[in-house]
Amino acid sequence: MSIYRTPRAERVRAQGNFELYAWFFMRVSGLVLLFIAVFHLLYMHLYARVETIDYAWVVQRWSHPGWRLYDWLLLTFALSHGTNGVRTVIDDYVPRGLANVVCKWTAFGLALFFFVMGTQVILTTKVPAAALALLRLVV
Amino acid sequence: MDVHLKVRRFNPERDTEPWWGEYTVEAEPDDTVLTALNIVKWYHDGTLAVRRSCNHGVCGSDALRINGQNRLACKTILKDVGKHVTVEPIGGLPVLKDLIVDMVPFFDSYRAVSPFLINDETPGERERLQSPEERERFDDSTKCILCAACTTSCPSFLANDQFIGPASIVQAHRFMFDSRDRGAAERLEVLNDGDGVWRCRTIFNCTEACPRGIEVTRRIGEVKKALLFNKVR
Amino acid sequence: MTVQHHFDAVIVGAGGAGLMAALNASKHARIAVISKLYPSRSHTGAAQGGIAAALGNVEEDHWEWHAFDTVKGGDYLCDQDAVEVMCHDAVEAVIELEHAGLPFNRTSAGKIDQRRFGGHTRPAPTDDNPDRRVAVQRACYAADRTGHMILQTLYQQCIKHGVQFFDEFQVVDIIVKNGACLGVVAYEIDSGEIHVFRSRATMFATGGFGRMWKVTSNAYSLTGDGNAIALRRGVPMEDMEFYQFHPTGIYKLGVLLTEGVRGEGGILLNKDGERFMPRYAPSIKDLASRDVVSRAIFQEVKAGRGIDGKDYVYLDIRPEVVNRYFDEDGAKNVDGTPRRITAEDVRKKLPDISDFVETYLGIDPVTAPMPIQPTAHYAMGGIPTDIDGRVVIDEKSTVMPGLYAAGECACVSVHGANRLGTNSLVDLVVFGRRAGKAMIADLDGLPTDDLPADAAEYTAEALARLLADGGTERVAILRRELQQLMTDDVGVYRNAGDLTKAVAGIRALQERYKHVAIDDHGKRFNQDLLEAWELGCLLDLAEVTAVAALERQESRGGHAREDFPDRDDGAWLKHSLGYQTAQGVEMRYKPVTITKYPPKARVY
Amino acid sequence: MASMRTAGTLPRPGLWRRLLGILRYRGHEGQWSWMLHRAAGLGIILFLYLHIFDIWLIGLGEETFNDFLFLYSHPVFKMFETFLIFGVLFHAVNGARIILVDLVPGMTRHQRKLVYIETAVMLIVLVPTIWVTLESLFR
Repeated sequence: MSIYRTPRAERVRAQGNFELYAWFFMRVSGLVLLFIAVFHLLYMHLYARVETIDYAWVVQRWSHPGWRLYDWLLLTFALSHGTNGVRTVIDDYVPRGLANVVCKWTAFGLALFFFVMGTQVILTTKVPAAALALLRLVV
Repeated sequence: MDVHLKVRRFNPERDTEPWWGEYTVEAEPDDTVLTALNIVKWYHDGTLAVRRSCNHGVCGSDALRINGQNRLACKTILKDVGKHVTVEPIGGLPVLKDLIVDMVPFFDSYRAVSPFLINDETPGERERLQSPEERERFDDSTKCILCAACTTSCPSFLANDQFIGPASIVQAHRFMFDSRDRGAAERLEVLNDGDGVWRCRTIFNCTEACPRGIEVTRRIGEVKKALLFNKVR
Repeated sequence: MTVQHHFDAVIVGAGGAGLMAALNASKHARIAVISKLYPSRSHTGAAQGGIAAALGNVEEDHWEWHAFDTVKGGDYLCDQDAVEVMCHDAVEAVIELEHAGLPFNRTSAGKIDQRRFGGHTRPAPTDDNPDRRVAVQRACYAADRTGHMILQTLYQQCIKHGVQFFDEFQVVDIIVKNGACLGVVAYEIDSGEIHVFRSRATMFATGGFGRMWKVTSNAYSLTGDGNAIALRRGVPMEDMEFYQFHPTGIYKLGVLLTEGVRGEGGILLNKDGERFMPRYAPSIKDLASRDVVSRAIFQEVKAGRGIDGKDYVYLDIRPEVVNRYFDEDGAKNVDGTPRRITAEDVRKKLPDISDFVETYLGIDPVTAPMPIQPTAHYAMGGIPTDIDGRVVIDEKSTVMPGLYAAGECACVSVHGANRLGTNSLVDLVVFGRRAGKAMIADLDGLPTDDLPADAAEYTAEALARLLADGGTERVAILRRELQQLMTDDVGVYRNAGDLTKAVAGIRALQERYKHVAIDDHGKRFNQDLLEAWELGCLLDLAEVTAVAALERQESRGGHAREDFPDRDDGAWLKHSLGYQTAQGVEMRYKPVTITKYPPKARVY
Repeated sequence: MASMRTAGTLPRPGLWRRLLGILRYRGHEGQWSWMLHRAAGLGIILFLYLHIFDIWLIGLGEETFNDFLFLYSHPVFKMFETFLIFGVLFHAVNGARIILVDLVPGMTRHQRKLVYIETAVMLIVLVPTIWVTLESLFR
């Protein structure tokens, strides 16, 4: 029974193109991750063999700044892509209101926390002198 | 043949919880599910409520969830769904009685996209011209009968009824891609939103459910692209 | 508890006619549209083939030619002044629909495309036959869902113009005081509440009543509610003996396969694979008017030439078959090239037909012929009106102030004894529009009386009677018996014996209807109650139909009497008016308006 | 007067009932791949949090880090790891399908077929990777 028209303005409306950009970002970051994340996964499992990895191996690998950059990009894209995914899941299942806001800010908080954590370890891990010497020879 | 029907029943004047009514009816294999429901209603239990009108899939009254999928009861042939048929109201809309849901939220969403030609230019004495190709551009979305089978099959809508829904997006598409229309910007503004096209997750349930064969997901995709590239047609 | 509403105009029925009127009236007054369905469910949406208008977009055409075809198609029973108005206004109305957004198919020049349709012709004189006419491309169409597009477009425009809708309200009575209509009484289906609407102008656009027959193209909801309500309040039913059986409904189901199939070249075949229509209509063959084709099919079946000896024949649109007959006929396109059809054309121009046939018969029309039979389709008769939709209640055309009607429920009469294909859409668009305008024009002159205090009493009693305990008859069984009886005795061919039996049978059913029992006694969506009420409407209208058919001792258009096989202009060139009285149906008659087209023998 | 209802409606079910309701809808390939995509995405971000945490342990010195790595060679975790590989690969190929469907006109018509193609592609990469991953367990 629709006796009266529902004014169009009644629908709650987000501002601007945020959702559009988010949608587009998911495609772009997805494409990037399709390469760097899958390569990372296959490299670690097929080439490096996960069970043989230890402190020395990681530090050795990070002696090359290219790998540090690669890992940092992976961290950034994976976290942002994943967190936006979590945001859409929250928007799908948690109705607008306090719960929705709390869930979303928790997700954003976690993302920030882990981003800082990951960035810190990638930037500050000390590399053994021998490795550094090797690096200078190469570069 | 004997058909065993399991029908979701709920009468708010009598029941506090929905329940399953089970009926065995005699019907022909090429009868429709609607015919079977009518047999129940006419000869077994007159209290069963189900909307129906045209009986051949053009009015959109009898979209129901049949064996777990949204279809029109009058376009679903018994031999195609087997001897055991489960019939439920379509999901995501409040149930009023038995198989009848409240369509008001659905039509509110429909109205939200300004579902009418917007063009303030004076048209002249004769028809506006439109090439067959321009006409073909939006042909698919003109088939919509507003039965709500698509919208109520969509997991995004089932989870969150703020979603404007595939049916309304198809209606917006029908006008946005009509060369005679000038209201694309107005409609895109409504659709460019977390409750608009962007809640579509490309699941294709709508396309599978459409009794008119509209490529719903594709049309939604075209609206997304119109927003992305900021142009229609 | 009753709820009261006040409007300038109330329109009952949200199909093409109702919405067209609403659209035209809404710009000037406060109006409400009441429908027992959601407007987009109305049966206008099932119309497939097209809407005729002499636009002349594809070949030369004039509205006078359209008028001639309509009058001839109606077997000269049409009121020719009304026909002229309709065919003239049709052009304007179609353009108006296009402006409102209707997505017509287009010609390569971008204009509205037009196709051939049964009974629509242009003069093509030859030396030996100066009166020869051939099929003309007059039907404007949107694939094979023209009605759907008209309904959608009008609903959209009504939304745009802020028309107020009361969806899922069943109108059950009109309020008549001192011979004028003051409004309607409606039952809200969702809540079971009774609502009273006071309106200066009240319009019925409630559609047809094909549900009194067994095999029908009509929706379940087409039970003639508006007609029955008017009949009970003293309005006669005009020309009820004329009911159209569409030749090509899917066998047993009644789902319509548009005449557009034959317009695109489809042909009818009997069990011998013979194209039989040339024997009945030598000049336009399969595109003869519907009554002619339906009778031809009936004759073939009677002569034992139905498929498998059953009561159906084939409609064939397989390109190889159609093209063979194009060659045989020497059929040409407008530019003179030989006419051809491809599988692609069939799928493109008749997509819904292909879908129906596939869904319900499991066949592809491009590779297999389709089993069809004549199907109860359209009421030429109904509530008598003048050319502006004002309801007239006697042979002197006395207007009932405040009451209007348009569309299938009305009888203007533009269809006479048989309606031409596409003219139903023309009728509802043109006369819906005129009625909408007339209501606004008349508004100030209509009675301002208050409603009588007991306005809703009659309705409350009628519904209470149906809800009362102690009945023994089941609605579905009575309805099934009525449908069987009407199909057997008031079908394509009629005779005095069958009709007498029918009248008696209907009266017996009416008697049993008084003892009807229903299962549902609730308030919300009590469809059991509504179906019982609708059956009452069907019974009342069936009685008028059968009596009117029994009385008319001639054959004309859709009314074919075996015992009176010829048209009798001397005695029967007149409209019938059937009144409901305590003693049964009383028949009166009024003359037919003839302007330019004197009655002639009808040959196709 | 929005409504004159004499009786109520069946209220909208809560979140869990709604989620179950979605699972009960008999969708086709599109729905199943979407569910898997979502589940895999959520699983991956949980692993990502863990992974960032363990790499961060590098900053606490060789001993702490290596001690923690026992987790990755534990047989139970090896099983989780196969899920992870499946999740990442599926999320990747399915994401690629969605991008394809979104951006290439007409691809929607082949959506069902594309699901089978992506599954085939995924299996080609998945089987050897899992074989290599689990091989150490049997040595």
